[in-house]
Formats: sequence, structure tokens, C-alpha cells
Amino acid sequence: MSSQPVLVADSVAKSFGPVQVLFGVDFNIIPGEVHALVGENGAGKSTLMKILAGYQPPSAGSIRVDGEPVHLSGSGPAEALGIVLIHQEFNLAEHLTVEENISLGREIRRGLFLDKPAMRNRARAALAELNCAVDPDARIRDLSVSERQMVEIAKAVSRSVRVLIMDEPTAVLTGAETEVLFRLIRRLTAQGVGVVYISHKLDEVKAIADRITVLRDGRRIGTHPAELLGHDDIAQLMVGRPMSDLFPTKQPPAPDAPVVLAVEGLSVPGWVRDASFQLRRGEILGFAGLVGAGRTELMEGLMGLRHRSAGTLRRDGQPLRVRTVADAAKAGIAYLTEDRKGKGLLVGKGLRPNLTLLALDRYGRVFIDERKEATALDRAIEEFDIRVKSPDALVGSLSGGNQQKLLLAKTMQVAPQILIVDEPTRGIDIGTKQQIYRFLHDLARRGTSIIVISSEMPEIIGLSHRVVVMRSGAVTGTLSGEDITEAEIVRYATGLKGMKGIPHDPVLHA
Amino acid sequence: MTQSSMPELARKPSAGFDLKLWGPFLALAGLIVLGTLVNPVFLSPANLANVLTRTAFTGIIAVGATFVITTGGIDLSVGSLAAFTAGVMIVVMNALVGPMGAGMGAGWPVVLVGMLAAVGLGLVAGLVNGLLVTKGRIEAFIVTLGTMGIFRSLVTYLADGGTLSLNSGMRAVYRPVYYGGLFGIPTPVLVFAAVALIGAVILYRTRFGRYCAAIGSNDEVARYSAIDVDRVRLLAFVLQGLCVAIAVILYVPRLGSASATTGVLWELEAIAAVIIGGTMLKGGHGRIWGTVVGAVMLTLIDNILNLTGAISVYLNGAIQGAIIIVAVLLQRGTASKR
Amino acid sequence: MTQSSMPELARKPSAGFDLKLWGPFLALAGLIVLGTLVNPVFLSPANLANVLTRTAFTGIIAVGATFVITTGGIDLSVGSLAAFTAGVMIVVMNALVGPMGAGMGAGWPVVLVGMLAAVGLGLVAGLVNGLLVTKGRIEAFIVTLGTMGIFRSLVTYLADGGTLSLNSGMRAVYRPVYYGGLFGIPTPVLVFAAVALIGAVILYRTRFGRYCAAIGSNDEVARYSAIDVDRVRLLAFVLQGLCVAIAVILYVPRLGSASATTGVLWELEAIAAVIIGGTMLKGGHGRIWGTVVGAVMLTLIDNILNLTGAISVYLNGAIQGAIIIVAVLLQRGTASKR
Amino acid sequence: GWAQQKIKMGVSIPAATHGWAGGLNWHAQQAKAKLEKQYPNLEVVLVTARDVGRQANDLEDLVSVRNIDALVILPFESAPMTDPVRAVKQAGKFVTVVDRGLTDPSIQDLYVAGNNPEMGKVSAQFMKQKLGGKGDIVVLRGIPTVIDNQRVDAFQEEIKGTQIKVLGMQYANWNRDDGYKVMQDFLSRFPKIDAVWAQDDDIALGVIEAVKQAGREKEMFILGGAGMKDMIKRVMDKDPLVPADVLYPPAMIAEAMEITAKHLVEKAPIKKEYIIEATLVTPENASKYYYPDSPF
Ligand SMILES: Nc1ncnc2c1ncn2[C@@H]1O[C@H](COP(=O)(O)OP(=O)(O)OP(=O)(O)O)[C@@H](O)[C@H]1O
Ligand SMILES: Nc1ncnc2c1ncn2[C@@H]1O[C@H](COP(=O)(O)OP(=O)(O)OP(=O)(O)O)[C@@H](O)[C@H]1O
Ligand SMILES: [Mg+2]
Ligand SMILES: [Mg+2]
Repeated sequence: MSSQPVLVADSVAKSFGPVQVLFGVDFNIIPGEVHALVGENGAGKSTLMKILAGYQPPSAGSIRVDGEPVHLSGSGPAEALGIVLIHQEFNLAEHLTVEENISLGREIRRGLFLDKPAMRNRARAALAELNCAVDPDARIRDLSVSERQMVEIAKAVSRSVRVLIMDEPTAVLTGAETEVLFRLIRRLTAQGVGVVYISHKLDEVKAIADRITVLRDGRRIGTHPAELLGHDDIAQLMVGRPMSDLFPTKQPPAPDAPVVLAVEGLSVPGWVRDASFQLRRGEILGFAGLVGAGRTELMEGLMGLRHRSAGTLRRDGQPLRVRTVADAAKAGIAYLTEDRKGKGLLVGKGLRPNLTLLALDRYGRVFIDERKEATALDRAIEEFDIRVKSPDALVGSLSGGNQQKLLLAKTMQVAPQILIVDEPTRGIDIGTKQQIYRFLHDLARRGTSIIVISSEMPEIIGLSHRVVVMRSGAVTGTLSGEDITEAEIVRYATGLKGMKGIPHDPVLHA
Repeated sequence: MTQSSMPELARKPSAGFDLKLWGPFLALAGLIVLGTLVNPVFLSPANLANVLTRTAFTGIIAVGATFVITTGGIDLSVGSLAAFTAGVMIVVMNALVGPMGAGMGAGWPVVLVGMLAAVGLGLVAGLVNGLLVTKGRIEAFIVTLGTMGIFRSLVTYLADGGTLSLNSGMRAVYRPVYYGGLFGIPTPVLVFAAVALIGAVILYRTRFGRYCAAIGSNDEVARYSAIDVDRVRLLAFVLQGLCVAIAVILYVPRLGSASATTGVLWELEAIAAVIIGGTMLKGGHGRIWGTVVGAVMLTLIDNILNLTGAISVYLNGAIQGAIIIVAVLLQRGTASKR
Repeated sequence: MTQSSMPELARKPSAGFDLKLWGPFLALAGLIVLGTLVNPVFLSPANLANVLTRTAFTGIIAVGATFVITTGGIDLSVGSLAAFTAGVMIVVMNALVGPMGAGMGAGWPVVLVGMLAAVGLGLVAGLVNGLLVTKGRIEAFIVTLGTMGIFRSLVTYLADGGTLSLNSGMRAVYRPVYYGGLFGIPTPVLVFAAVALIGAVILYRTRFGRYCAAIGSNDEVARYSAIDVDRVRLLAFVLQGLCVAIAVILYVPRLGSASATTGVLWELEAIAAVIIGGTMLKGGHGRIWGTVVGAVMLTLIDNILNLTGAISVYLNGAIQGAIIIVAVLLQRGTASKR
Repeated sequence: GWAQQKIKMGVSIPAATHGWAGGLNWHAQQAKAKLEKQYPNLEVVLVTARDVGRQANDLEDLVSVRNIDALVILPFESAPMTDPVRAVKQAGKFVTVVDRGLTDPSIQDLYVAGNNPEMGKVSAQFMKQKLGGKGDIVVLRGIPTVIDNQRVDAFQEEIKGTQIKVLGMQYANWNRDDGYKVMQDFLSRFPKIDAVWAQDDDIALGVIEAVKQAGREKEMFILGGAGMKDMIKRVMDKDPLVPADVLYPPAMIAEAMEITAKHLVEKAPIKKEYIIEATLVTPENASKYYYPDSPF
């Protein structure tokens, strides 16, 4: 790792209108290294990367490639130089197929015409490298977020790349997929590719990075060799204060706490088969599984967001009919989606309408009380630490983590008794994560029952009183107390334990 | 259709002068200047009253269209529905005039029944369109293309291919609804203003209005936010039907008749008014006041062309088209240069 | 974690019979059955040839419209452009017939020049629409609403309000282009098939086609993928202009005339064909063969109505509308039940 | 100045949205040019409208901002335009109504018109005579309006009691393309057709092409209407397919404008009504009605 940097940012600054978000940041990437970039939500990581990859021009400062100053007038020229960015937010055309997205802008042609078999093969190869079994002919809008993320990665690595910038690639991936991704990254760096890796999962950063740069409030705090920084050091550099324990001590409900929700034999055609579980008052119930285990689909089926073919719900022992989200909301159940851009937030609208959309009936019967909304927004900004330069900003201009906080705030507007959160800390920095864990913990202590779906094993383990493990659309086991360990969860999630001879295709009967 | 899904900037509505927001109003001001230059009579109160009164029909319909388009739909059937509703209204009133008499005393009840018939029909038609779109899961474009043909046909059938004319006694009673006014302001203008105001309140200040915009900008997000997407879509079509009925109630006393040619191309005019006003055809963002300005602009262009005799009559359409493009070009152009 | 434990995720979109995909074709089959029931003459080769030949004009235009709509645009000006192009073509040919003569020998060069003029005009008009949309950043709806008025006006002006008729000598030369054929298949049908085929190849097998869908689906993503969004949009409009020109080249020899009424409402028909065929009005997904079927369906409905005397002529429009809705309802209905 | 003393005559007609209306527009413009040259202190304000509502708007504008002294109007439709024209009259303007009579004839000062029922009747009489009172015919109508109804009703009234049978009747919207399409389908549907009443020359031209394409020229004849130059020419040339035409000249607008202008400027006395008869054009008299320069 002695060679010259391929890509250098020289005191880059960036302003959006009157708001400055980057202040003279220096950054460079050396071939064959993994350079991690960490920082709080809204620190400017994504913005810096977009500038490096040509998506946005810097307001000041310069970019150099191989020592030569360049003016990247778009992502095209950057890609031509081998600089490829995997976006934090999905950057796929929904109506197009996986293959079409992977090939977009780089189609293989034979003569005038597209060479579809060649492109399909290329797509399949790229996906296979990621152990991802998505059909190249599937349309993006039919994929789950984790699958989309894999497609996004496949799209990036199938280009000829010298610098690969990954903006929170693992936010929606489970440990297994992350392993696969890391193998891929190591292979790429061995070939001399420089990798920039942005993540809020500091264990990952420790595991993969050679150097770590910390960004705070648009300024570079420092760049250090990874081996010199411990987990806590990074956290402290990021948030500017020492970090205490991430997870509060668990306080499980009494064993005889009433069952507030009982799900019996719920099936979602094509996704989930015969799932049953119970949720107690004040309990945090974790859901673990690999990508594609069907956890999201189970919850969406429960909420009336997907068609159910079988299954009964009981709320406080009474049969409950949930055909729409509104029914669920009436029963005090709220769901936070994993797909914040596609299903969670209106990116073209402001914070206020987004915050109150789910609970608008609480803001006036006929006319909306905008003052009350504004107050609620102020409170949410405060409570969830949403970093926004102006309350009139459009949601699309918020940093990813801050969008996630807003989404959480939105879900909490209905003050649910049962809260289902799907990847709740996706893209959230470690400082805020701690706040959110504390928040969930306190909520449960005050009697709210919480279901947490998460791909982050520590999160599941650190938060849950009990853990339900799913695999291929079926519940394979439920763990509690001391049994909640990574090894045990993985055993159930991969089919080594739980059900005998899991059929590979159990749920596709519609 | 060039707006990007990723906003470039955090836009502050209050920061300075938002040209995107004010564009339609500027374009309107430009047209008024043009009109005055062409012929000073343009600014006479009588002419302005005429122009605004005329705008009322398509303007009121366009207010309804703003809702449908904001939810991401489209309604091509409004012109035909207007004709059909006018036809039914006339038939109803003519039929009642026998038993109830057309004298000044008995006239008003008949008119009221006619109005109720119009409103009822408008609501039912909107419901049909809405149900086909939501329950039938057919594109609004196709549904309303179909009902456009159906309504048009029905009025032709009703009129036996000719014209349905309101009983002359009834006309005398009904006339003031179009030709009368309050404090010198013609009734249609007052009604138009009221409809626009109510429309603005609904769109900007009620849950329903919010939901319309939410559905138009991302119906999945709306669904996940416990919004009954189908019901809101349905209601938007019903509202559109109601607006058509109101427009017809003002229209019938003007010409006192309905035929197969009544309201032809009103749908195009209404949609054009909505889009010129800054509402996005793809949905998600509606602007009632923009729509009002758009509707007025379209009438003004006609009026200005009538004020000058300089141009070959054959080229009227070309001038109209050019003015529309230039007006929108100017507002967009200045807006993007910020 | 072992790799072998990954569940088999691969979902095949092609699993089984895709009714969404085949819907338009089923609806077409239904119409054909209906036609045969109404009048057995329906299936006669002469009638089928008539129907297909008639479909050619709007069908070819609709192929172009498929591209524009797939990119998320819309073109309302095609009907007017067709009329204007026909007018210019006739004027050009009539003007040349003097110097070049209309004899059988000299006739073809004149026709060729006329065709070139049509193609040139179509391309330029498409370019104008496209530039206003891309560089002017005006909604396609407004741009083409404007040019619709402009082109219509220009042909009226050219024809002095009346009808432009092709020199009768020239007509004799040119006639075979419409009335002739190969192996018993009328030329327009052959050309239509060729245009559709080429359209399908472009949409499905070229980069340009893919880019159209990508832009319609999400123009920001397209831009991020280094696609020149403006250029693709522009090209789609130019392609639309070319299709209009081809349609006009087939249309002029039919009646040898052009007037202000030529091509009225063709835009609506073309867009309807596209949408019935399964292309999404909001863009992102285009289907050429669906468009062809949609166009044929629309002509068939007319034809079937003309072949039966059972219905009051006043109600033709209603039946048409109802058939359109039912046809689409059936295909959507069956599709969603999967 | 002298401009103030100009006499203004407003002319409101439907826009050139079909052939006959195109002819109307042309004749109106010719007349405008001619009259303004003939009477230097006359200004003719010509406005065209594409629907009833707009024509009503035009009348308002003519009175309120153009300040006309007289109005010549060819109403888009009779009943709906009655009140707007009445308003013009009440504003003290001289009113000439052309072609389509108002429902209240007392409004007009002058009426210049073709005769729609007469046109249907004359057409039927010719059919009866030419077919010998017996045969199968098809009818292509215009667009659903009162005029169209008047023509068709009178036609059907006249053939009542004969052995002429109307096999089929469809709207062809006064449009060549629709005439062509509808006729194609009639030809598929009916193996034997003795005559076609196309009612309008634009439709007739489409019908002719369809008949020719089917190779059935020998079987039938076609009767159009209006007096389009192409059709008059065919009659003149004794085209067996087009044995006659029934006149309904768009030039009536010019006549109305001339009479009105003459009255305005020279205060010439006028008759209250000028009815232009629906003359049957035959090879014998065709040359009288042939205007090769007209676009119609
Ligand atoms: N297009 C934009 N318009 C206005 N402000 C923007 C825009 N894009 C980003 N910002 C602002 O810039 C700041 C930095 O955002 P950025 O997305 O770079 O943060 P980040 O470090 O990636 O955070 P996260 O960890 O949450 O992804 C934020 O305050 C954000 O609101
Ligand atoms: N038996 C099965 N056969 C085929 N595909 C299956 C089967 N079971 C599940 N799947 C796949 O499961 C996936 C379910 O989506 P999803 O990835 O959202 O599940 P999840 O448990 O929520 O995982 P995550 O939230 O980590 O993404 C789909 O991609 C679907 O193809
Ligand atoms: Mg970020
Ligand atoms: Mg999930």
C-alpha cells in the first residue's frame, strides 16, 4: 500500500443554496486499500462521495485523478475514469428488470442491436459473485430492499472499476450477505481497486478498513490507520463525546404478562407459510433471518398490506380483523417499513406533511391544524435528533439517517401499543442508534410491545427479550433468555436446526 | 414532465420571490399587458366581466380536474358529462314545467329540481368513473375515454340527434343565474370564486387534500400510511363530477340548450388550465390558484384575438398555441434561471 | 455461514401464462368473435383487409406514440401534424407537377419529392416539439397542445379554409401506394407491419429503446447512468414525427386531399391505442405489439358497429366506449386474479 | 378622426372545421376584402368560433369591445344562439341571420338562408325519379345537429310510400375520411346497393373512393350536396357515379354580408328574407354553379 492515491479531494467544499455542508475536506484513496468514511448522520459523507463520483460539482476545491485535476461533469465521465458509486438511496429504475438495470448505460451490443444473452450472463455472473439468486429478468419493483441492494452492488462491480465507493451498502444486509460482500471487497482490493466504505456499523468498519476518516459537521476530524482505532475511539471521534453502553440493560416483561397479540398460522402466498407467534405486553420481540426469510412479508401480511391466504390474529385475546393498515392502526398497531424511500416517505414533500401523514386524523377532524403540526415537527426534530438545516426542507434533501429518524418519528405519531419496526436503525449513526435503542427500551418498559426486525445481529441480540427466527418463509424457532446468541440464531436461520429437511421451495403454492 | 425526483435544493417557500410559484401569475400579467396594448378597451370593466364570466364553466371544471390530476389520475369525460348533464337537466325541467307550471312562482322549484338532478347526475357519473378506476383497476385514461363516448352518445340520443331546448318560460325564470349578479359582479364569477376558494381550502387545508397529493406523489407510501387510497381516488372523481354539475347549472341558463356539440373539448381546456397553472400531470402536487389563472389565461387569449382584426382567422389557432407555449416558457424559463 | 444454506430465491417472472402480457390479445380475440356473431361478413378477407388498412394510419402514429409515452411524455400534436404534413405534401407535389409533368414517367419523381418533403417536415416538427420539451423545460402536454393548434391552423391557412386536392394526374400515379399491395396484402398493411416490427426492434433490442423505458421509469436514475436524457427524449419526439410522416405518405393517396378536418382526434386515438395495448401512461414500460393490437381493436369496434344495424346510430359512441372499458376490464381483471 | 366614423360590421361564423364551413370562411373573407374596398368607410370584423359557447363569447366581444353597428351571424346552432343574438339586437345593432334560423325569428332584421328541409326533399325527389321509386339505398349523415335532422327527416318524409328502402344509416361527420370508412363497411354489409345519399359533398368524395375501390361503380349512384366544385365538375362531366348534386352554397354568407353592407352604407331598402333554394344541379345547369377558384 505504498502507491500514489488514485483519487484525491483537495479542500472540497459544498453548499446547497445558503447552506454549507462541506468545509474544505481533504480525502484520498490509494489503490488496493479500503478507506472507511464514518461520521454522524448529516455529516456530509454522501455529499462528499457524490462529488467524488461526479454526481454533484464541488462549490470549491478540486478533484484529482492520478494527480491530474479533473472536472467531472456527470457520472458518465467519472465512470469512464473507473470511479463508481453505490448510492445510499436506491438508484434503480423500478419498471426495468434486474439485468436492464445492471446494464443501464453500458449495454453490450452486437452490431446495432443489444446482445441480451451476453448482458444476461454478465448480470447473472455479477449476482452469482454475490451469492445472490435473483432472476436477471425479475423487475426491480418486485424485489425486496435487500435484493435491491444486492442488485445495486452487482451493478457497480460489473463495471470496470478502479475506485469503488460504497455508501452504506450493508444497511439492509444480514451478516451472511455482508460476509459475501466482504469477500468480494477483498478480491477487488487484491486486484488493486481502491474502495471507499461508508457504514454506521463500526464492527464492519473495523473488520474491513485499512484507513478510517472521520467526518463531523462537514469537516474532516482526522484520518487514521484502522488498527490504531478501537471501536469506542471511532464512536467518540464521530460524535465528539465518549460513548457509554450501546444497549440498555434488558428488562423483560413478567412471564405472565398478558399476550397482546397472537398470530396463528399466518400465510402470505408465495412468501410466508403458517407462521405463528405471540407478543406480550412490554416485550421486545426480535425477528431474525437471512435476506429473503420473509420477515418483512410476514409483518406486511399482518398489517393488511399484503394478501393473506390463511391465519388468525388475536388482540388481547379477542379475534382481530385486519384488512387494511387503517384497521391495524385502529387496533393500536403501527409498522415502520424497511423501504423508506419507496414506502415510507414522500421525498418530494416537506418534513411536516410527512411527519403527520399516518396520524393526520389527530391533527383536526376536517381541517388540518397546521400550528399543531408545526409544534409536532419541532418536538420530533428534538426528540429524534433530526438534523435539518431548515424545517421547510424537502425530505429528499435530508441525509439518509435523518430520513430514517423522520420515518421513526412519523410512525410514533400514532402512539401505538404495538410497534413493529423493520430495520429501524438502517443508516443511523452510532450516537443516534444508542438514543433509539434507549427510546425503544423505555417504550417497552412503559408497556408498549415491540417487534424488531433487524439484519444487525447485535441489535437483535442486544434489544430483544425473545427472538423468533425465520427461514424460507417459515418460523423455525423461538429463542429466549440465555439462548439468544449469534450462533444459535444462525443455526435456526440457516436450517441447521429447527425444522427437519426444510424444503427449498415450500411457500410457492399460491 | 421534466421534474426530477430528487430535489436539488431545500426550497424555502419564503426565501425571496419564488418564480416557479408566481410564474402563472406573471404570465397572466403579461397577457393583460398584451391585451391592453392590442386594444385599450380590453381593460374596460364590461370586457373583464365578460372574460371572467366565460371562464367560469371550464374554470369550475378545472378546479375539479386539479384534484383528479393531483391524485395522479385524469378525466377525459368532463366535456361529455357536461353536455349530458345539461341535457338531462333540460329534459327534467321541461317535463316538470307541465305539472308544476312555469309561472314566476312555480318556476323556481322546477329550477331547483333541475339543479338537484344535475348535481345527482354529476355525482353518480363521478362515482362510476371512480369505481371503474379503483375497483376495476383500469387506467383513468381508458375509463374516462370510454365514459366520454358514452355520455356524448347519451346526450345525442336524448336530443334525438338535435338540440334540447329549455322551455322558454323556464328560461325567463332561470336566466338571472347566468345574467344576474351581486354588486355588479356576475353570478358565474361569484360561483367560480366560491368554488375555487372551497377547492383551495379542501386541497390545502383538509386531510382529503393532503391525501390527494400524497397518493399522487407515491401511492405506496400513502397505502403504508393507512390512507384508503381507493376511497380518496374515488372521491376525487366524485368531486370532479360535482364541479361539472355546478358548471352546467351556470351554463344552461346562458344558452338554454344542450346538444351533441355542447362541451366538446372542454376536457382538454380544463386539463390545459390545470397544467398551465403549475399542477404536475404526473400527480403529487396540485395548485388551485394556478388552475384559476390557467383557465383565465386561456379565455383571455381568445378574447385578445377578438380584440384585434389584424390576423387571418385561419391563424387564430396558431397564435393561441404560440401564446400558450411562450407564456409557459417564460414562467418556466425565469424559474429555472434562479 | 455456508453457501448451500441460501434458500432458492430465483423467482421466474415468466412462470406460466402471463395474462397481463396477453390481455390485449385476448381482448382482440373477443372482439373478433363478437364481430363474427354480429355479421359473418366480418370475417371476409375484403372486410379484414379494409379494417387493417384503415388501422395503418393511426397504428403507425401509435407506434411512434409508444416511444414518446414510454419516456414519460405525451404528444397531442400528431393529428394536426398529419393534416399539415398532408397539406404541405400536396402543395409541393402540385407545384412540381407543372415543371416536372404528371406523366407516368415524371410522376414518380414528383411523388418521391413529396414523400421527402413529408418526412422532412415530420422530422422538423418532432424536433421542435422535442426541443421545446427538453431545452425549454415545458411539460410535453403543454408544448404539444400548443403545436397542435399551430399545425392545425397552418393547414387551414394553406388550404384557405377549404380542401387541398392533389392534382388528378398525380393521384393516378400515387394511388397504388394506398390501393395496391403485394400478394393480396394492401401496401398500408405491409408498411404498418414493417413500422411495427422496426418499432419493436428499436424498443426491445436497441439501447435507445431501453433508455426510453429507463427515462420514463426514473429520469434521475437514467441521468445517473450517464444517459443523455434530453437527447433520448428529443429522439422519441423525432421518431414520432417520422411515424406521422409515414402515415401521411400512405394517407394522401387514399383520398388525395387534406383539409382542416384531416386527422382530427388522431392523437386521442393513437394514445388510446397505446394505453389499451398495455403501455403505461406515466412511462417506464412500452409495448409495441400491444399498441398494434390496441389500434386494431379501436378500428374493429367502429367496423363492427357499421356492420350491424341493430343499434340506434346515436348510441354508437356509447357502445364504443363500453366496449373499450369492458375489453380492458376483462384483461385487467383476469390478470389481477392470478 | 375619420376612423371614428367608420361603420363596423361584425361577422360571426363557425370556424373552418369541415369542408362546407371552409367554403364559408373563404367566401366570408372574399366578401370582406371586396366590401372594404368598395366602401372605404366600412370595416368588417370577422370572427370564427369552434363551438357554440365561443360563438356566444364572440358576440359579446363584438359588441362590448369592437363596438359594431351590425352583425351578420351564421349561428353554430339555432336554439342556443338565440339569446346571445337577442342581446346584440337589444344593444341596438342591426342583425342579419344566415342559414340557421333562430328560434325567435322576430330578432332578426334580415334572414339569408339555405333551406335544409328543402335540401332533403329535393334529394329525395331526385332519388325517387332516378330509381323509379324502387331500390335499396344507404344514407350517410353529417353530425348530430338540427340541420342534419331537418335534412334527413324531410328526405325520409319524401320517400315514404315508395319502394325505396334505406338499408343503413350512419353518421359520417361531414368528413371525407369517415365517408370513406362508413361506405367501405356498408359495401361489405350489403351485397346490393342502388344508390347512396351522402347529403354532403365531402362525404360523397369519400364514398366515391370506397365504391371505386370495391369495383362497384356500375351498381349505384351517389348523391351529395352543397355544391363543392369537384362535385359540380363531375356532374358537368356527366360522371355516371354522380348524376346530380343539390346546392347548398356556402357563398350565402357573402350574399348576406353584401346585402347588409349595402343597407348600412347606402341605407338601401331591403327585403326581410332571402331564401336560397336547394337547386338540383344536373349536367344541364352545372356550369352555372362551377367556381373553379373557390377552395370549396
Ligand atoms: N440536495 C440537497 N439539498 C439541500 N441539502 C442537502 C442536499 N443533499 C444533502 N443536503 C444536506 O447536506 C447535509 C449532509 O448530507 P449527507 O447526505 O452528505 O450526510 P451523510 O453524512 O451521508 O449522512 P447519513 O449518515 O445520514 O447518510 C445534510 O444536512 C443534508 O440535509
Ligand atoms: N421458498 C421460497 N422460494 C423462493 N423464494 C423465497 C422463498 N422464501 C422466501 N423467498 C424470497 O423471500 C424474499 C422475501 O423478502 P425479504 O428479503 O424482504 O425477506 P426478509 O425476511 O424481510 O428479509 P430482509 O428484511 O432481510 O430483506 C423474496 O425475495 C422471495 O423471493
Ligand atoms: Mg449518507
Ligand atoms: Mg425485510
